[in-house]
Amino acid sequence: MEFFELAIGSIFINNIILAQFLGICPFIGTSKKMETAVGMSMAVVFVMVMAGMITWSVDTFLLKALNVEYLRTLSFILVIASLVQFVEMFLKKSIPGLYAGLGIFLPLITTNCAVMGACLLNIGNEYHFTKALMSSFSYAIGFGLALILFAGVRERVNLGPVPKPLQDTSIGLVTAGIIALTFTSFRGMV
Amino acid sequence: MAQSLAKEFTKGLWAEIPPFRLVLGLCPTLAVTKSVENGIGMGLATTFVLVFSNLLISLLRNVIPTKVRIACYIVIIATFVTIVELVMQAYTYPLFLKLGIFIPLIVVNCIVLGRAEAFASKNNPVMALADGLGIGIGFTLSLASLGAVREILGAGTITIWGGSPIFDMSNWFHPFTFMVEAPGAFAALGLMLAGMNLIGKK
Amino acid sequence: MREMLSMIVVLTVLASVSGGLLAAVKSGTELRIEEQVLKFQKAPAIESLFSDVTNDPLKERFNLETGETTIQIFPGKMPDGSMAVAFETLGKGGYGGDIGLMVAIDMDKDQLVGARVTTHAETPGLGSRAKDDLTFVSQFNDKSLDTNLALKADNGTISAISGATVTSRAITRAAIEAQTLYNDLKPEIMKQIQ
Amino acid sequence: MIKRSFFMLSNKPRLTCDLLETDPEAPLKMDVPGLLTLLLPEPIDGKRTALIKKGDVVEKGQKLLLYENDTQYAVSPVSGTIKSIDTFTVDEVSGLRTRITIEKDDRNTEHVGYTDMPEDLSFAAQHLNQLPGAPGFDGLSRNGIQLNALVITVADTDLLSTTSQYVGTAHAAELEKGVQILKRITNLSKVYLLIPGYLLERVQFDGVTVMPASLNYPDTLPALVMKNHLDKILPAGRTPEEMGIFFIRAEAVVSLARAFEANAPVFEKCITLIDKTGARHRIEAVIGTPLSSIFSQLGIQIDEQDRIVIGGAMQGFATFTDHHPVTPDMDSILVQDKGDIIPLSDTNCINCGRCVQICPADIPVNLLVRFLQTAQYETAADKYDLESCIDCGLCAYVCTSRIALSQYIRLGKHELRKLRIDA
Amino acid sequence: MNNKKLTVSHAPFWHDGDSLFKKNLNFIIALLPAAIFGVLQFGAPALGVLALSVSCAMLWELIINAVSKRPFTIGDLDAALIGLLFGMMLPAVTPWWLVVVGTFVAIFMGKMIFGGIGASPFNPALLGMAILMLSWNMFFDFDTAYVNYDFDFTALAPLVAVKFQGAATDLFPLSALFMGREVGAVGAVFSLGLIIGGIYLILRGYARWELSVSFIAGIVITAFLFHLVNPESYAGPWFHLFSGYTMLGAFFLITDSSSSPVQRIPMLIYGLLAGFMIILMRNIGSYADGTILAILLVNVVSPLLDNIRPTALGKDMSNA
Repeated sequence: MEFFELAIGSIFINNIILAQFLGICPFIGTSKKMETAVGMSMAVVFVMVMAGMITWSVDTFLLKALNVEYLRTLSFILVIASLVQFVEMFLKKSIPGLYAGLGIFLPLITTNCAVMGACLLNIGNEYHFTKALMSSFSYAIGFGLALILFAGVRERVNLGPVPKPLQDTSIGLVTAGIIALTFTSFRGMV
Repeated sequence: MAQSLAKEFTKGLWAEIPPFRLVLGLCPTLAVTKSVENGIGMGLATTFVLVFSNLLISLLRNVIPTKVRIACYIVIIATFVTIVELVMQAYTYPLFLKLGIFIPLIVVNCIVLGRAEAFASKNNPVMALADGLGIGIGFTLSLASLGAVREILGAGTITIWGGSPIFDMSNWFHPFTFMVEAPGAFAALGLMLAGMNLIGKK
Repeated sequence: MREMLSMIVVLTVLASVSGGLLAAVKSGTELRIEEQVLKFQKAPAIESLFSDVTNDPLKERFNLETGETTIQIFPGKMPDGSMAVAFETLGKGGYGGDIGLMVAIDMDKDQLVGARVTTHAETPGLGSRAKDDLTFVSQFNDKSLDTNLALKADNGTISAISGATVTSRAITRAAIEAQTLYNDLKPEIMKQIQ
Repeated sequence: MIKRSFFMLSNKPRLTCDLLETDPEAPLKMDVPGLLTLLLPEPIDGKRTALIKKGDVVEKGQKLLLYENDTQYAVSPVSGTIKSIDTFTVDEVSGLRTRITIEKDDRNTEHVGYTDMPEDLSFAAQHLNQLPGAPGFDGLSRNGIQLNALVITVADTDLLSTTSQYVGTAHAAELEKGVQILKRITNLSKVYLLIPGYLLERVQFDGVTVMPASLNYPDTLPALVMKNHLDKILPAGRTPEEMGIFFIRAEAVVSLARAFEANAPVFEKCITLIDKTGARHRIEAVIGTPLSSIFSQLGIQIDEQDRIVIGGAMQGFATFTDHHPVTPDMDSILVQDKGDIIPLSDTNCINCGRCVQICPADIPVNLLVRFLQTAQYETAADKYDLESCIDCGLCAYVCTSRIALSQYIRLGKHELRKLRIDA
Repeated sequence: MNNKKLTVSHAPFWHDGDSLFKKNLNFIIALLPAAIFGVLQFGAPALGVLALSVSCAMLWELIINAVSKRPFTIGDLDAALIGLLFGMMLPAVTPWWLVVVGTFVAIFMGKMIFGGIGASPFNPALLGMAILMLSWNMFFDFDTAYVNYDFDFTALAPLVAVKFQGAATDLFPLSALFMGREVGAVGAVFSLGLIIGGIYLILRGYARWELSVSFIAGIVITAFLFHLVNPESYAGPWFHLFSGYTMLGAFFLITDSSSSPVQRIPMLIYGLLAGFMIILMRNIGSYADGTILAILLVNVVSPLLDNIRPTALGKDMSNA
């Protein structure tokens, strides 16, 4: 039950993009076409879960053990960057099909603050391992859900006669705001 | 020299002002601009990191091997971010609490890494310094102005560094709280972006 | 080979310089950070809980070692002469991180004086109500220590903030932890206060 | 004009084709005017020498070719002199044509005809393609087409017109003869007769499979006939001929019989004309007669801003000029008063979905039009079924926003072809 | 040859004569019974709110058109309809400035910045309401709004009462709710009038029955399940159906064409989802009446749902 509430909460109520403002750049950048949105969502689910597990382990077994928590920012970003590199190399060699789909999104993920943010939140909450895993996964699903819904609406909006100054990013942000507004529907459900 | 230096500095204030012209670094922009104060704080923290990482990367640009340059940039940036984090914790603790997770996340702010890669690694330290300072101050100004719009409409007042509000219309104005909530952040930034587009590039 | 070597050398040098620099900054700011935390997070909560104490709990604070962690104890002399202590516990599982709860306990009556939220990073508008709106935390006022401080939904006695069950639960966790801590540490605290 | 009905739960207007009178009168014969106009489907090419020129004397029944080796030709319906050859625009999408104007003279040419009339496809394509009813033999003689069935349509494809129904039933005997000739020309034994149910008893002969046609528009369009009667789905972007099914008007078959009977080409085209009051006239005019001549003989006044629609209300085209000539495929003429014309608008699609409900090809028109309006033709074709459109025009008929949907679709197909050629 | 200038356009040359003006006019006509009832029940202030709302909405559209140098579009009555719907969702005692700001938000944010009618993926009136309710929640509290009124029925907002006091109340007989004997928004209380208007629209073909029916089904099914589990705290389906904005939503808000899907199956899913969300929000969420946000939420899903569609004629066939 607790896990269920955590999942619902992280996906809908405290959606990592729409309520916590993490990962806005890829959210705006990869939502113009549905295909890219789906690709990015999958890549994020993949990387976020792995990064969540690894950074949790690094934090617990390395930083806390050595009492150097102030190196958290530094070590996490290095872990994520090398993880992304490694995943990219691994996919390229072993699963070319998946690489073709996710490949172009992987480098973008290094600077996706949603990944780093989710890892920091896990540590901040002092979750144990399974919970950290669960929370990373839920955040990633929330990211994907918001991104895909947004891409659907955005495709429609961009086909319309949006006034010139508002075109593209500007109207995209307003639309995202309205989607964030609709997500307030879930308030209070857990 | 002086002219091009001035150019590098001022481009960050208008022609390439983030996040309006250079649509990067949106997360902190949206998250911390609930008030002018937070906006300025975040902007200055980012400026600090930008200036020093730009300077250092530019100094080391001939030493850093190309293959591991991104890793090196990340190490340098992360170091300055952690310094900011610690210093803010020690000296401006309430602000640090408000900005929360977005201080460590400066490390993944595309503006910082973007300037390092696109500018600092190709230019001399003085230029890099001017660029970092310009972009940083531009970013601070943007955050402050967005913060001002949201705070005025959303709260009816502007308060900086505690004390009594420097601007107050709450006696007749019913605060438009939408502006300080998450949806309002997106909408306000979107509309300001449209406003900037309307004014034009020069 | 040379390239490889230079890569390794540069990265190692950078990393060690960075580590050294950070360690230096860290040690330079450590004390100051502690002071700040005390001043901005704990002081307001303590002042609000111990509004009518006759001593200065902040000045008289002392540390207690329990297992691997250290907790700060703030003793307060209640107007009726009884002794109370306040200390902070962390409630795990909020959305935006731990929720800090300052709990004050009357040591003579073994009952809660009250509780205040100190730190949180919850969604604005909902979770933050726990801190600014005192109706939720005032449920802890004068509760006896054998009360089940869990949420009603978890068979306890505390009603959740409507629409913020997760936040409420994190706070009750902190309160329950305070109960256990107090029960474990009571003799030690008594010793220290004397 | 059929208005939206007051109650419309299903949102689908019932558009039914016009019925033929129980006792149809013979068509009113139009006089042959002094000046006739013929259209050739290709424009004048200044670099090539034309085979015909101004001042040439032509005989009745003479084949007029613009350039050597052309497959398209016109057949002069009168004897006379060529007065002019110029370029002519039919509408924007179909592009430029060549117009040949002939001044009739009084020479008696009753007996000009063919010396030899073999019953084969190449002769038909080279000489009989311009018969009234536009048989389209040239399309069949193209390489790579494997025919396996013929469909003779006694049902009209568009609303208002009763031309096919009239010719097919009034000249049933000639139709039967024509079918026999057609079978020999095409070497096909499988022949279907598409005919509205209520006319079945008027046309009875052997050797054909009768398909009772629905009177609901657009059920008589080839793609839907194939789907409903022949159990064949026309793949998007293909023509029925490419799929081996040859659609031919009853009038073309009748004309074929007459031509073989007379050993000479025939020129009298039957036309249904709807005037401004909605009254129906059935007329017979020689191919090449300018419409203005027909209007003056019938006493129909054409004013500025009126609209002359050739070929049906749903699928035809509006002509620029009332001098547009009668062509072999002109089944109907519709004259609309300027006051009756409902203007189109440039409002956005409001997603009401009426087009989607009515579309016989199940195209998501609401999405398609957004891509067409932003000129994303390839996406429109790949994902939003542009090429499945059968051009029935119903979406634009019901559009609440009054968007020129058919125009966008036709333009889209046109641009797509250009893109594909360039690629 | 003297050529007359003829009108040249493209096929088809017929149109069934329908237009945006007629569609919107019919929506407005269908809304009138409920609007008139609201004015009779809540008096002159209700009329004031409706009139101000309609006129402001039209005025804002006019001004925005003029400023952005686009053709004037108030002739299609869309702004009037948005204004009327918006006004009907407000309490009768709404302050004037709230109406002015709200219609601006609805017209500007909900419609004009996307490029006018049809271009917005959200229902403008709902968007205006949602933003207002987020900002000035206190003005939408029906219990305090009608404190100066003297009604001959329970002057409590039914949904709020049930949410906080449990469903075991007989303060709100169904017949009273059905006939509009309740406090609430000007145009949303008279369920009977809204149903009549809605059925008129459906019969006329301006609203799609799929949306209304599935929406009502979603509410009834979800509410029934909740009621089954705990009848003490969760009210039954009929109560939910005739209280709050439900009926206005079922016939006039969810049927807004720009923001809803057009294919049949997506429409059914869309309606069910909206109904489900509303009951979820009313029963376990933090809002008393979730209609507005729930419909806005499914607006977001609508473009995705529209991808469920039949294969077009001859699409993707082998060239056999």
